[in-house]
Amino acid sequence: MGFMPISRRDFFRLGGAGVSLSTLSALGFAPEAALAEVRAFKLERTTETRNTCPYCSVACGVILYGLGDKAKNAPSSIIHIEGDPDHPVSRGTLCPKGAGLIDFIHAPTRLLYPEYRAPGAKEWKRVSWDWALDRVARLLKEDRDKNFIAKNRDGTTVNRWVSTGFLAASASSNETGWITYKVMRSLGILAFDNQARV
Amino acid sequence: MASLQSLDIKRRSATTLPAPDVRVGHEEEVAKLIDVGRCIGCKACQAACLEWNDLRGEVGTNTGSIQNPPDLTANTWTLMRFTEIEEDGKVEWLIRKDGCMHCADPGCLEACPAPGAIVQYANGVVDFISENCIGCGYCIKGCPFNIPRLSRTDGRAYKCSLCSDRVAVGLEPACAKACPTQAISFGSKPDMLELASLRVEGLKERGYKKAGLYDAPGVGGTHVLYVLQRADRPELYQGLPKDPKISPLVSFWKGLAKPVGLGVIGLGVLAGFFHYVTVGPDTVEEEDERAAERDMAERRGR
Amino acid sequence: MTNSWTDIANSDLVVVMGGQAGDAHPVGFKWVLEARSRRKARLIVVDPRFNRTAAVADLHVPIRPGTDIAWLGGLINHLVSHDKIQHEYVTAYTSAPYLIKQGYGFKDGLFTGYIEGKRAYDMANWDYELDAQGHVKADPTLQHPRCVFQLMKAHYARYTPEMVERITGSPRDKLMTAWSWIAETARPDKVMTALYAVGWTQHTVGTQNIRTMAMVQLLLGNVGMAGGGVNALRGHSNIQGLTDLGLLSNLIPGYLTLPSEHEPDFATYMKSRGFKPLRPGQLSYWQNYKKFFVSFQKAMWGKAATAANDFAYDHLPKLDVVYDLLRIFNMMHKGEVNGYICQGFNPLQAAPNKAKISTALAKLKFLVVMDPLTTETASFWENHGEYNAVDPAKIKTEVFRLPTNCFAEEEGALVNSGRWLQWHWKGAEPPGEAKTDIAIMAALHLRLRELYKKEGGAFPDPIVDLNWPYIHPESPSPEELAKEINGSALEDVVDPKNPNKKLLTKGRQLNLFLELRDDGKTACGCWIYSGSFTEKGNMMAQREVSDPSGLGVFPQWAWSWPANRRILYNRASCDPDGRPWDPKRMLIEWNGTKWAGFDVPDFPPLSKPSAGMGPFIMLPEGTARLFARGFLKDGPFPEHYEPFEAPIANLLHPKVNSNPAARVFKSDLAVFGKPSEFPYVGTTYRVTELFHFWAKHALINAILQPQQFVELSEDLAKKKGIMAGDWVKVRSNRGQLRAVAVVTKRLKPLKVDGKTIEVVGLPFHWGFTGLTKKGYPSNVLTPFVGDANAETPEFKAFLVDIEKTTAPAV
Amino acid sequence: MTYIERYTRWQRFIHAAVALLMVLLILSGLALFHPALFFLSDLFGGGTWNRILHPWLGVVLVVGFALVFVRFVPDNLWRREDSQWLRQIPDVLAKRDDKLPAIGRYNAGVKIIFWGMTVFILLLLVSGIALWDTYFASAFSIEVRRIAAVVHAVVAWLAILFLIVHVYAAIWVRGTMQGMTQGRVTAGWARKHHRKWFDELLTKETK
Repeated sequence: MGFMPISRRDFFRLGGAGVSLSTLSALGFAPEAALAEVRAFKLERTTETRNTCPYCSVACGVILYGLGDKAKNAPSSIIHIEGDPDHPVSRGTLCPKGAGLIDFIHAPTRLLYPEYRAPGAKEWKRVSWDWALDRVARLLKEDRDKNFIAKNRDGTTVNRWVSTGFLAASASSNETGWITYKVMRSLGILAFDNQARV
Repeated sequence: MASLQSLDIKRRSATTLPAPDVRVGHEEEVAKLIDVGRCIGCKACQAACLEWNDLRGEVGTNTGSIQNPPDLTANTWTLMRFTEIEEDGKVEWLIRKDGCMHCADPGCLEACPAPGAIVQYANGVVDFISENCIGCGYCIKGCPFNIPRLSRTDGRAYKCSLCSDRVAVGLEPACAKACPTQAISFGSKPDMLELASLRVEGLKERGYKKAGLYDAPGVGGTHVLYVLQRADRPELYQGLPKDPKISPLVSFWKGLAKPVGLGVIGLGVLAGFFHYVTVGPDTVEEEDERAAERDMAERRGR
Repeated sequence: MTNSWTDIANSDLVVVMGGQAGDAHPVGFKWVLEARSRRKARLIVVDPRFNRTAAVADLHVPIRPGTDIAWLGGLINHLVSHDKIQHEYVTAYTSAPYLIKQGYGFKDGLFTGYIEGKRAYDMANWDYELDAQGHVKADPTLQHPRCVFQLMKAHYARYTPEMVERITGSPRDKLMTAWSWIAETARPDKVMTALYAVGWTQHTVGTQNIRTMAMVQLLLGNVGMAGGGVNALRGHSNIQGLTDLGLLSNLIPGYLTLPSEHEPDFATYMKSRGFKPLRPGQLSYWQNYKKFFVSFQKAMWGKAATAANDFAYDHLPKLDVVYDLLRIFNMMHKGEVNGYICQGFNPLQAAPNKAKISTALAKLKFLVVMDPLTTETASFWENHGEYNAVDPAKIKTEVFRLPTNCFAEEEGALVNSGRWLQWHWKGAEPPGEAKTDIAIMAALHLRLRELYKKEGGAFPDPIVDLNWPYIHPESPSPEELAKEINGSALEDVVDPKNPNKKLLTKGRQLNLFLELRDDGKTACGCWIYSGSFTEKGNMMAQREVSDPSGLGVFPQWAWSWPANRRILYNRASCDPDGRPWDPKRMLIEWNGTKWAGFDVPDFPPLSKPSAGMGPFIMLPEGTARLFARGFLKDGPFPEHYEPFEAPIANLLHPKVNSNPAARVFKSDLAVFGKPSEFPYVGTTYRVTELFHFWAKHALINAILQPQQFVELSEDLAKKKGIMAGDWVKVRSNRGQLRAVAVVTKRLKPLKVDGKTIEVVGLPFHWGFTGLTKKGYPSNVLTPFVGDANAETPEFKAFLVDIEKTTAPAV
Repeated sequence: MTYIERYTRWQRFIHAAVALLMVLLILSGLALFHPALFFLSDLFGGGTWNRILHPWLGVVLVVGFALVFVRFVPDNLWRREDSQWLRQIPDVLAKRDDKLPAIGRYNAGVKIIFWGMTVFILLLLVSGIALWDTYFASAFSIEVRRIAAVVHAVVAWLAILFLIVHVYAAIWVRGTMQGMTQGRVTAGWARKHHRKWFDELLTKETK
């Protein structure tokens, strides 16, 4: 069984590191000595993590190269992403979207904290998670309590709630999908759909 | 001069002495094969190049084509060039990955006046060493393929390095790794030539009678090879030169002109020197001064 | 996909139609070129545009958007009339020999049973004739006039090459070349694969488009074969998984269905889900439905689901109608919806008729958007000039924008198009305060549970009872959830025949769905995923790259549902006696004692060929359906209907122009455009450089395709005085957009029924957020009408006009 | 001894400035021309500064030379005796001054240098702009830029040769340097080398 939680190619991380590091340092990277030198190989001591491209369903294997060795005092940041050569479908190749994934992770338009826009407001306002989740839970409950249909006109128990809807993602994991299913169905939500519809 | 393993330097720009060459010829020459017949123009190579080399240009505009950016730039080292042709009612979409060809006989290196700003490694990679680049742009004039570009910000010239940093540690260039359709392959030059001949054969079987390899003998062959559907007319692919060679102008400028020019200047100086020591200075004698005084007195006296 | 990405390399002929495999899935497309390298496979691209895929094709056949059924119906006619079908396969493995009820018929564009006014059919007569035992009557000679084969033959006899050319605009020579290449694969040792995507689904006849190709593949004997099948190239990384997990209005994980309000109790619900075999000796695997359902209920509500309360049957909501995306936005537009949560989905961009979506969102009381990125939907109330001309002051919706992690910052499984569940690991922490979707869902549930416990309210039971066995209730781990999906034994189960043999041990993970029980002793979130996380560990994390078959099976890489099976219907790759049709493509075979080979048999492993069980074990008849009995709402045979906005009338039956069973809301009927005003056919598509509306946030991709453009032919450009690089305005009856013109030889006017039809290409990625230049979603133009069966909007064929305009004010 | 003013202070300044610029240009140009001379770029702060300064020095030179040109062009117009002088160049080199015709303020050698440099500097300016990629890379085709490179090199080479002659002549003909450094020449020098000019001066003085 080939379980491989993080990385197969320890070659770069451990075994090969001693040799290649000494080779590199022997050359000297002091700028004044750099008469003719290739750029330093930037993945020398990064940490490799196996992942899957989140875009289309070819689901190419990617390797995330993280800055640092995951030591406690060095929170990792992904500095490079490249195809996983072991992956039977992608075999290390990527399309332009996959090859540009690093810029998705570090997009300047990533959201960093919960925000709220009040009715009629022109601006977002930063809020705390607790405030946002409490407020959303309250709004959900208010609407559910008000519009929950326990029985239809024929008196059949239907236990449905159709005045609030949920649109699920297309790139979240199965585990996210499952917990989302549990939570939303338990509320009796029927207006429940995902990107597969379009 | 030593560099990383397998990257001994074979040639160095603006250097009068030969590089240490005992290993040259015994290290494997590498090549990148671009099979235009398998290319779908997805730009994965372009993206991978930006990613690996940490390059990001500007977000431009659409100029009426899906070719973006429209041309190579100092931070666009490779570019998919899209050409649509129509012959006998049949449309063909020719998509060529443009970038440095890594010539065996590199015009950029020949033209470069800055010692060590351009080097050719024993494996065939032609690399720009930015620290040594003085930004004169001579490489641009030297290049038969019009590849290098000057940076607007730091003034230096840039181009594809064939990911020399990856190749140095035994990896393939980023573009070759990413290419999803195996339109780009990377390996030893003999292997790539062999693969190319298979690909050419395949294209011919599929009706591309004029398919062929593009290896530019005029520059001693290249370390980036093309398989073209229309090898008879490479210029169809947005001006890929049919028979590229280093311009005779550049050869003269950087060839004959240099020693002869300097020699003649030296001769001129020598000529003066020997004229001086043989003929002696042309001095104004006392006699001349007197004659002048005499003339002046005569005129004034009149 | 019935098959897998790597399996494409086993094809002799690849037909890309209803999608642009090379453009949208370049990495998967590699296997097409691999097939060319390995076995000189040919590639046919049938597409309105000469796209990137066509750039490397052997044949590009242009087609008018929305006429695929005509094209494929003509192909069926060609195959049948030229006797290019795989007879043994068709007779043994399809419904071709079965007799259909007298009451079935088709006339002037309508099948029997049409109920005018309801836009629906009574499907009672679209069914088999049964004998006294309740088995299907059949004529193995295929000669009976009411057998499926003869009915099908008659149905498609109208689709002559002349007619197909007139409808589709595909030039006759190219059409005939394509058909003859396809026909060659009727031989048992020649296999064709069909690759499609939303180019087929996004039509009002979407489901039937796919069905038509499925029929073609069945007639050619290409289903179940290595290198064959009908392969949906799913657009998003886990659309397959989320669909498998039933995140759709009417589904329960594993393609079980939610009860309708006509099924008030469990017994009634199960009555229509008995799946009694329709032929002797058939497996009809859905007979196990109750086991799957009960185990699901146990996963949902644990101890609260008991035999006594019908396993909490009433905890599930009951449907009156299906609340799909279009319906919910239509309701929202009418002010009937108060709250909406978007989890990683951007409907303002992705749903048809942006104007309607925008108005609808403004009528919400609250909107919650969970996303790693800024989205147009979350910012629907912001004014972005002509790109989003709204007045924030007038929009009273409360909006929450909750930051989530991205792929690199989580672990979990995604399901690829080939049904592989692949585990991925976390590389870094999410930025700022971003949380995982799991943590957000847990937080909402825990808060609601607390509120309902404290305050009571409408039917709190399903919320309060929800099974929540996680070590850290506020952040269940992906592994815990994955184990729950796989299922476990809730009690010890002993073999009734041998009391010493324990079949199941309490608390242990299940090995496979075969162990599921209908008595509440097992729990399983999604039966088809059972086997993905067993006592042996996380099978989705397998990374063994060996491929003993040489056919790209990779049996120990990740895990494929169901049962780690890589190629569906693989029993059909063998003849009725159990020998492979093509020994070089052997996936499994009957070795004298059992079914064995390189793939997990899609068949009971010990069922002898002589027992006569059909290869399509999920169906009660055991064979594939050329005739969709009572299943699809718009007819048992696919029929060509024009898109709701079409440049010409339906040539086959002008009175029934468009799909008579497609769902249209009244208000949307009013905004269909007429060809007199909108003479050109618009079609939307992806470009390779960008992914939907996210990749425009990635700088590299923004550089590669920085600005919105539309594609048009040189002829149309000349006619309209448009040059490449000019700004153009494209209008439909619902809106307009402004973009840069790309004038191309790759779009050519089509000759359709003597008229010249131009197609305007509308790539759809740009919006008012992200790093690319601002642009419009192409959905400002698209019509709000859905497929009859899947309710998927018709994005691929509608009417537009185009004219030159000026650059937008900067 | 009687001295005659040959150059004013301003004239000496502008000539010296142009000369200095020319030296700097030659040094920085040669640094880029032949690798053996690249070390010269260190005089300018390294290769990159060399590359940056050279064209700007050239621009300043063009301005300076324009002033020189305007001032000296009347004295550099070709006269009949110049052709005769040129024919007798062996006599010049052999110091047989007595055989030479009387000439004006400048002899044919100087005039050739003057007009040569004028043409060369114009050519260097035009070709230099075409080579100046920092600002004009997109204005010229690669082929034009290649021609410009050759033109620039060849013309600069010719200019250097002319200047060698010019400087040598100044060194060889004693008393000439003094004219450019102190502004004055002796009457004997004037009479010997520029008899016509000498006569003209006397005529002017005695009028």
